[in-house]
Amino acid sequence: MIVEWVIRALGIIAVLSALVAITRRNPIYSAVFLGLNFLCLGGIFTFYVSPFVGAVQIIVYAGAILVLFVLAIMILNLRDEDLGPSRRTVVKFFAVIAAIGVVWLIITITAGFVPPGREAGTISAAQVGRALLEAHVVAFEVISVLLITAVVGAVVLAKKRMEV
Amino acid sequence: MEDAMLRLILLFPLAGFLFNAFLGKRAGERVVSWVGPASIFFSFATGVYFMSQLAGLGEHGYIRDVIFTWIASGEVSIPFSIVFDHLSGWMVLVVTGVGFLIHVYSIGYMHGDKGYYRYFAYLNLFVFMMLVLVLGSNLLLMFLGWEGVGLCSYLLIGFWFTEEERARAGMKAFIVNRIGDLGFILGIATLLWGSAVVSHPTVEFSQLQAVVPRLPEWVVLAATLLLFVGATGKSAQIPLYVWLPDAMAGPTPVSALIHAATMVTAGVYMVARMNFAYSAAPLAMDVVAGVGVATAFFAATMGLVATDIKKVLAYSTVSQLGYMFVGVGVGAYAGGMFHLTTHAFFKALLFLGAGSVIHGMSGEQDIRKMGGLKDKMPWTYRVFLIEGLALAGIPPFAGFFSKDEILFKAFASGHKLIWAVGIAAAFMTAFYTFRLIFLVFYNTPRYDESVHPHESPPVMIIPMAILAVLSFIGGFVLGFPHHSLIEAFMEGVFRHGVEIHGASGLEMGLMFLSTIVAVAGWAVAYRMYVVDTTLPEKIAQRFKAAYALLFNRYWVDEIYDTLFVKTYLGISDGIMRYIVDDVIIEGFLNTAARTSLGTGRQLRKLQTGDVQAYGFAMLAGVLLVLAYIVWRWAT
Amino acid sequence: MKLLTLLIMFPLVVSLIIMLVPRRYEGDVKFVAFVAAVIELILSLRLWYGIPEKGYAFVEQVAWVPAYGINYYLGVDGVSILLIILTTFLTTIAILASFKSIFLYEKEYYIAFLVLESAIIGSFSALNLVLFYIFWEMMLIPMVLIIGVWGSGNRIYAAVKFFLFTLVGSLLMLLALIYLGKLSLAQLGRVSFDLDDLLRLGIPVGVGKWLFAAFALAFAIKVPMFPVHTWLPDAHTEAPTAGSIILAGVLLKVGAYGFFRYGVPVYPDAAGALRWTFLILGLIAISYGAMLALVQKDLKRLIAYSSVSHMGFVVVGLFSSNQQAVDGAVMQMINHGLSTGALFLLVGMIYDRRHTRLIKDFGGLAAAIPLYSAAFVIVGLSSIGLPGLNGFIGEVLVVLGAFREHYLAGVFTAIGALLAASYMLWAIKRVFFGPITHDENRNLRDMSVREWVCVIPLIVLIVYLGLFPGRVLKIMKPATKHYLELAEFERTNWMAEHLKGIRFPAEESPHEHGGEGE
Amino acid sequence: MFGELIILSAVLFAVGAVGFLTRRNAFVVLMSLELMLNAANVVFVAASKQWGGPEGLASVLIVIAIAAAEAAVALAALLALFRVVGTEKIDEWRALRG
Repeated sequence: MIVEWVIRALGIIAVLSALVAITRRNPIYSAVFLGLNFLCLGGIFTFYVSPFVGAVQIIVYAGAILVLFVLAIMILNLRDEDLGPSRRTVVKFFAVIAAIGVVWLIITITAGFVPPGREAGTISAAQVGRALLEAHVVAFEVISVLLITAVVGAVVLAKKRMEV
Repeated sequence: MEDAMLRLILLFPLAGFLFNAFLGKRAGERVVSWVGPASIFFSFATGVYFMSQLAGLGEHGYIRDVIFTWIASGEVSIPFSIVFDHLSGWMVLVVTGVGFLIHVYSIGYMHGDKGYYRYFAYLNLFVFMMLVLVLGSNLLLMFLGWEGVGLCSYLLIGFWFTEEERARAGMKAFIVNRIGDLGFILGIATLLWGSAVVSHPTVEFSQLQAVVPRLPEWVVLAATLLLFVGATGKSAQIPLYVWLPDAMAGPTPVSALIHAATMVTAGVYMVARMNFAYSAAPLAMDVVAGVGVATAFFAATMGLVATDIKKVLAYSTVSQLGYMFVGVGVGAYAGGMFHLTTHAFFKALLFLGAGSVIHGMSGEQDIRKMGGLKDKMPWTYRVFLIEGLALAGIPPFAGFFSKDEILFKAFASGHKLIWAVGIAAAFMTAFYTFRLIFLVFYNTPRYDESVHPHESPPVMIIPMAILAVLSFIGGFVLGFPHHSLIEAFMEGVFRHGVEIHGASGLEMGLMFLSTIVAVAGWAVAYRMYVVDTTLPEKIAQRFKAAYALLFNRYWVDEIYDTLFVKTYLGISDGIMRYIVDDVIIEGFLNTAARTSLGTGRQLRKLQTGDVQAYGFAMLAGVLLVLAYIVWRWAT
Repeated sequence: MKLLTLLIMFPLVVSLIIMLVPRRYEGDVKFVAFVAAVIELILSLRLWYGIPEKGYAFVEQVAWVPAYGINYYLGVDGVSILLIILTTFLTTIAILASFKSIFLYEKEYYIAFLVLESAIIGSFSALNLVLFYIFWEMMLIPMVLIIGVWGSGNRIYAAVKFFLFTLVGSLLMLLALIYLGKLSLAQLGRVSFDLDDLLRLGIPVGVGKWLFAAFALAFAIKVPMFPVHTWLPDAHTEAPTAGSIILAGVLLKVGAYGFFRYGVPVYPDAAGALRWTFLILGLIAISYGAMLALVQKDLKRLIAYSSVSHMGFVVVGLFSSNQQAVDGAVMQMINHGLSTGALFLLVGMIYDRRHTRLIKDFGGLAAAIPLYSAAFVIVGLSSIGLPGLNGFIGEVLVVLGAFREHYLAGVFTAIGALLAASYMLWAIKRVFFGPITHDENRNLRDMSVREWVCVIPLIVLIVYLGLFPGRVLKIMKPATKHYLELAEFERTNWMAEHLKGIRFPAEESPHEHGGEGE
Repeated sequence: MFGELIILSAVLFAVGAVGFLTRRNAFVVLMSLELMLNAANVVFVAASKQWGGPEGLASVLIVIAIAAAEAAVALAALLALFRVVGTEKIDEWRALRG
């Protein structure tokens, strides 16, 4: 039972950190709180079903992507951001309304829906590995291609305009 | 009786046309002047030969020659076949005879003209087309000749096409003829499908003769009236006569041949050929007679004041044609044909005479600028006098007998009013004929010194002399009352005709009366134009309005022009520019094009370039889908 | 041997060969094209001796896409033979006529013509609806190129307009065609577009009307019929001489042929129901075309509007219920092809010399160039239907046929012939007669030998067909009779009805049915 | 437990969406994008637990890989854009206006 309470706590922290992340004026602070959010989710995954995936989440998201963000922000050494003209409030208001609407709709749709099948225990890394490399090997290969192109793309984009 | 030689009558003028048209330019004037008249003469000779053959065949005899099947579609089959019977034989002789004389005359008249070969080519083509019209054994073949003749008159009127006026006159003649032909083709259609119901679709004259009595009244009436519309177009009767006065723009021999002797009589010939149909529809007969006498009177009035020598003769032709239609209209078909023949003689002669006057006066046509040519051109004067007497209807000349025949038959068959109007017209005819003679040949010359009239060369005088003899003896030889050769000759063809017999005493009385009227006309003209030349001015002043009305030909041309030509042009122009092509159809297309362009431009504004706006649109989309699922799932 | 396939493929092969000719020798490509056209003409004359008494001749049938019932099914009957020969004849003359007037992209020009010719022959001989549709579309592309590339003035506008008009029509036809496939699947168990299968389909009247309307619109745009004709004047004024000859001479006939082969026979009852609307549209086209022709300033536009009027005769003929009218319609198609083709040829000649088509720029040409004027007057008279020349035969048969249909129809058709005389004669007067107003006209040179070679065969045919149409009428007889049997128009004969009740006057002795006629 | 996780993911997604739509700073926008992706992962994990199959987790891995690739390219583009346009305010990038 403790596990459920831990997961619920981590969930709440995740939501709060996400809220703080999107409201900070200074991008570095929002990056840090985003990192916290990733950690909480990693925790949820490990306690809930698969420590392997939780670890991957923490390593890749918190470790790699977040660092990338922080790096980019520091390269551009941005000042604090003024929160901009009022014109945005109208859009903000509608965006919030729309977001709340989506949440409410999802909840009503999934309320009381208990999926069939029995609840599994923790799923080991081997099982995940076998699923990836046997059943969905095609997806696995495609992802590798995607990653390569992303790397090349990033290098080309960020390169200074040298006369070639 | 079948005889394949009959087609020679047609082939000669056709050969003449082809030779002149294609080889004429190289062959030179000499050869052309031989080939042209020769082809007509040979045709005339074959005509005489066949006439002798015909005499042996009795009243209903005819010579037929089926050359080939022209149009065959479904059950309608129209052969290209020619029939030489009493009526068409007579017409062939008239056409080729007068035609030949006029061809000879033209050698002199057209001497030295650049388009000499072209002139003779058209003239030969005209005679060919006229013969097709006359000899054709069915209405459609007659229609072929009908329009072919119209074409030749178009070409010949506009012969000197370099002058704007003459080209316009040619076009006007052809279009007015076409209006008439519209009625003609509809008449053919009525008869064709009428006979289809009764027996089998045909327009052959022989078969129509049997079919028409079996057709109901209104079909025959409709057909005959429609055909008569065609006749008014071709023979220049009341509604469609406007083209004839302008047709004088053509060379004079053309006016003599086409607009006096042959083409314009086609309408009379058609009515005579369809006598069985017309006698089956008495109302149509009355219409024909009525229009005829109205035209006769109306044209005669215009003739009184015309100043151009050829215009006077043109109105006189229209008026005499009116008489012929009165003749056939009252059922005196033989009388009508008789007047047609004599008219061919003396009217052609009048035109040739006028031609030689114009030739002598080197192109001057206004009679007010002529005078005293009696001694300058003696032969022309003598010939002109003879035919003047014939036209006016002074006995013993031809005109008297034929015109009197018609008036007598009109009176005897009960058309009293028609007879009265006819007599009045006869008086006017006599008056304007002698007015013309006195103005041209008598008292002091009114032309200026530069002009020195000279007598025409013999090649023109001889044919005129022959025609003068014909118009002198023609009268009593062909149609002496009670034993007229022409009536007996055409008895077979007109067996359906209405038999009119009047007491001979009545006939003598009427003849005497019309002589007095003619002499009165001569006296009045003599008094006004020889004795006291100021009289015409005084009368013109006193009856100013009447004079203006007549002089401007009742403004008929102007009325037609504004009423039909301008409005028709206006409508077409209106349609073209405003209503349909530019506004409705094009407009519809352009608006369709513009609207699609407009909507495209509006939609472009949606792409604001703001990434978050796109994000918002996507979110809104998700929202809607989810809402739909909830709504769908909730119900 | 497969004559029809040969006829269709031969021009394509030659155009391939022309494609290989390097730019340097572009000058003598026109001779190759001309020789090919002449050979094609001789081949097509072979058709003249195989005229079927019943059904089709030179039939070729090869399964192409059997699953969808599309097979390469060719065959010709009397009418299509005449139209094919007209096509090859006019193409030969068109190519000969463009020797001296086309100097830009000559290779592509002659390729376009040869492809156009094979497409037209294909559409006249196709007996499978889809094959017909393919050739129908294939015709469009070269024609648009001819107008768009070698035209004059705002040719792009004219080409685009022509293309859009025809395309819209044929797309609707495509839809109807697909629905027809569905129907044939439902009724025959398999999808088949062969004409003889389509004729067996029992098409319900309700939907049949819509299908026929779609087909009819496509054909009506091509004919062109009254409301949808505005592309024709633009296309003609901007097309080069040879383009106009083929466009007016043959392309318009494909539209009318469409009605004759796939329009009315496939939807007999729908056509029967809509018959009077098309008759009236045809009548309007006749007088409307004539009226507008009267006020045109440009000679080519005048001839274009006169084509609208003449094709109005064809439509009236096709939708009347008697043999004479249909014969007249087919005759009018051929005559119109000859006389309008000749007219465009002649106008093209003075356009090459004076580079203007406006009537007011001419005047008194007869004095300057007599032979040319004589040719123009003869052709002009044939186009207004002077008896003795070819135009008359078609017109008189349609007038008689329409009159039998209803006397008003007869009257309006005859009025059309009268209006025709007015605009043509007025145009001839303004262009040829009267004094020479512009001195450029004074020293125009008369027709060269090459131009004479183009014109003489046309004039000879015009005069020959005018006097001896018997041969041609006999050829088309089985085809037109077959068309009437399929069309099942109710045989109205207003005269018969009127005469039924009335007792005739005294019965004459049975009239001697003498040996007249044949 | 499954229901609560779904709610969590919905809320996370909403927060991400709000961040994406309202903030003018390009980086925060990208971060909220990552948030939305994580919301999706949460659902995958919950589903994998419930259906007991490893496929859910496999797809989580794939999503993470994609997110990484996407972040890399996005940031590179951001840097290039910053150099060209001079600002990272997202609403100034109007070049692609219609």
